[in-house]
Amino acid sequence: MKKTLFIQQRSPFGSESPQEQLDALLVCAAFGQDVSVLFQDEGVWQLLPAQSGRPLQKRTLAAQLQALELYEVKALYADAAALQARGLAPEDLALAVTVLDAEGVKALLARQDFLLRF
Amino acid sequence: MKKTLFIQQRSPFGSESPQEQLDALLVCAAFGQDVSVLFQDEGVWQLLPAQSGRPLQKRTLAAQLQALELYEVKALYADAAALQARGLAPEDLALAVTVLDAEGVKALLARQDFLLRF
Amino acid sequence: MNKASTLHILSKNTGALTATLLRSFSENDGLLLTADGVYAAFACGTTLPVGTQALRADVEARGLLPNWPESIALTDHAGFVDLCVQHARSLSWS
Amino acid sequence: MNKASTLHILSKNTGALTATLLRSFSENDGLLLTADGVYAAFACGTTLPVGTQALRADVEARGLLPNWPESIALTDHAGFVDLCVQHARSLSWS
Amino acid sequence: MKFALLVTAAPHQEQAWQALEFGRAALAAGHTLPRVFFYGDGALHGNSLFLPPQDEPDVQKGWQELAASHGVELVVCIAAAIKRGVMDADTAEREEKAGSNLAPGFVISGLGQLAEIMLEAERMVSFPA
Amino acid sequence: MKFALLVTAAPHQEQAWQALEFGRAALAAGHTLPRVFFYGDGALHGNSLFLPPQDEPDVQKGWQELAASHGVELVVCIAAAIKRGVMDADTAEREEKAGSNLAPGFVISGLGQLAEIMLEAERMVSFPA
Repeated sequence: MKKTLFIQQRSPFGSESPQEQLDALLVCAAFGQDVSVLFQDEGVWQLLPAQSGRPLQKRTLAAQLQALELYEVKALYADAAALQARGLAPEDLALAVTVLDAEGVKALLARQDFLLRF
Repeated sequence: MKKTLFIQQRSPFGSESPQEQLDALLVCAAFGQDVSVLFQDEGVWQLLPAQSGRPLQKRTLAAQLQALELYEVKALYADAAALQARGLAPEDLALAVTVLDAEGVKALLARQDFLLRF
Repeated sequence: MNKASTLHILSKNTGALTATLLRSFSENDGLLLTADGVYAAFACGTTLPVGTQALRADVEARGLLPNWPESIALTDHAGFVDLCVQHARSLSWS
Repeated sequence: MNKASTLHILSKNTGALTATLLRSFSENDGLLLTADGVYAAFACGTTLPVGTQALRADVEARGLLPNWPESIALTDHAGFVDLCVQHARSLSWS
Repeated sequence: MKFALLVTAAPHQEQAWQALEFGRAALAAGHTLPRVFFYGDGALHGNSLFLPPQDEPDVQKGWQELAASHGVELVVCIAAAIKRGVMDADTAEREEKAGSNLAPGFVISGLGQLAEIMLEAERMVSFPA
Repeated sequence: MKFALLVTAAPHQEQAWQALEFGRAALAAGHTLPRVFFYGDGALHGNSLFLPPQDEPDVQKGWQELAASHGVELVVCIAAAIKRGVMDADTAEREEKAGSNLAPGFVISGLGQLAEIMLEAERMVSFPA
């Protein structure tokens, strides 16, 4: 079973990347890959509660992230340094993620067949 | 006479912006605007000597910047902080630019009708 | 409301960009945070100028309203247009 | 040449990106600088891993050859392919 | 007050949407907006074959409506357009391409159209990517 | 070794050119490259109305040559393509658009084509913007 890690590095509304990466992840999961997600750098802004695409007439990425559990995607991680640099505590987040330090990030990368960060 | 400052903020080959900004500047000059250029942030990499688009089969932006003088565009500035952060000294540069500190940058902006940085 | 001043419009959030903006910012200039620029309100160690404003829709969409600093007023596109009229020129940072 | 290692490919030059890459870099991993990533060789206060390589064409085009650090070997696209074969996976940073 | 807008953001980027909202607000406040210049990735605004994601606003249609209601000229830079696959019928014919894809309401022209509007405009606001 | 490439950079970006050079080098070294998947702004690779700047290489043509010489499949993601103004004839007809602009040698399909090639590939290299 191929293991693929999707690294979400961008803020939720600044570009199409987060949505396009999530779409790719769901299809990879449907094709039987063992997928996981790491929120890193600006990507941790995707984890804030109370997001809504409505004021911008956009789809709400955060709502779709909430649905990941329904698709059996339970391996969700966040980079501790990214959270700390933005003053975010794990209990502030809308999603249950495992917070990883640098050693944890390295170990996570080393377990994968494929790494995507775009 | 309208005064327009073009702020070159990006590296020479990383995107189309530097070339497109230069093209816009030349046309604005041809239409009688009083144009000047400020190299800031990653834009100061445009000033290195020995650049050549040849290995990448691209046009050489630096060669076109050299030609600015022919078009009577003589108001060329570089942000001192940008040079310093990249270890570049004014004498390393391929173009004769006036180096500005923060006060100089502020004064330059305040003299313009239009400011472009893209 | 200074006729000789610049309205700075910040629409990205990188430390280097904000730093250069702040170094280029004159006393009577204005700052408007839009798009991802609204995250700059939470950048550790950065103090934004007094009078900075932000687009409400962009703050709200990103879930930043609950912790939004009172010192940064929220506005809309009509307010954005007014700011452009009040300042002599605008400069978009991205 | 470590079968379990990652080839990191850096193609942009921002301090934050390089910092996150270096924090995510394991001992036997490889680093290839391409496109604007080659400027990272000149970032003040940053030490790149031993064995880092860079694409020669990208270094040359940018006028960086005269001052290029000897510690960073130059390669071409054939070398890039070989690096991908030697490492178990690749990760593109941009 | 007379405004000019320069849009270098691609149509699916947030700044492109903001440019349209700004244009609407400026006209609603009684300002004039004779011309919007689409440059860089902004040239993609002129592509007629583009569909916005479902339930999301159609930026191109928004501009076409302002062009119709307020006579706003929508000028796409020719050099930027050609590099990004946007062509009017004349260019398509000259380059022997099978068809053209310039959206109604948009015109393709040179950078002179930007320089010219800057001479007239009291304010220029730029919407970069 | 069996490679798959994912290109999310737009054709006028340096990384797009690098993806092509990488593909050529991989094939020259005797590796196989069954499929390249164009996603995000990379979908613009499939636009037939695109012309590169004078004297600069034509990335699209380069891929078409590799498709012809080595059977490399050039798959453009349909969702990304539609958002960015790239349409094959079927989609253009369904959406009642005047024409299509998909370049010869490219096919439009879904993300399943990416997931599928990942199951086969020993290495995947990504070329983001």
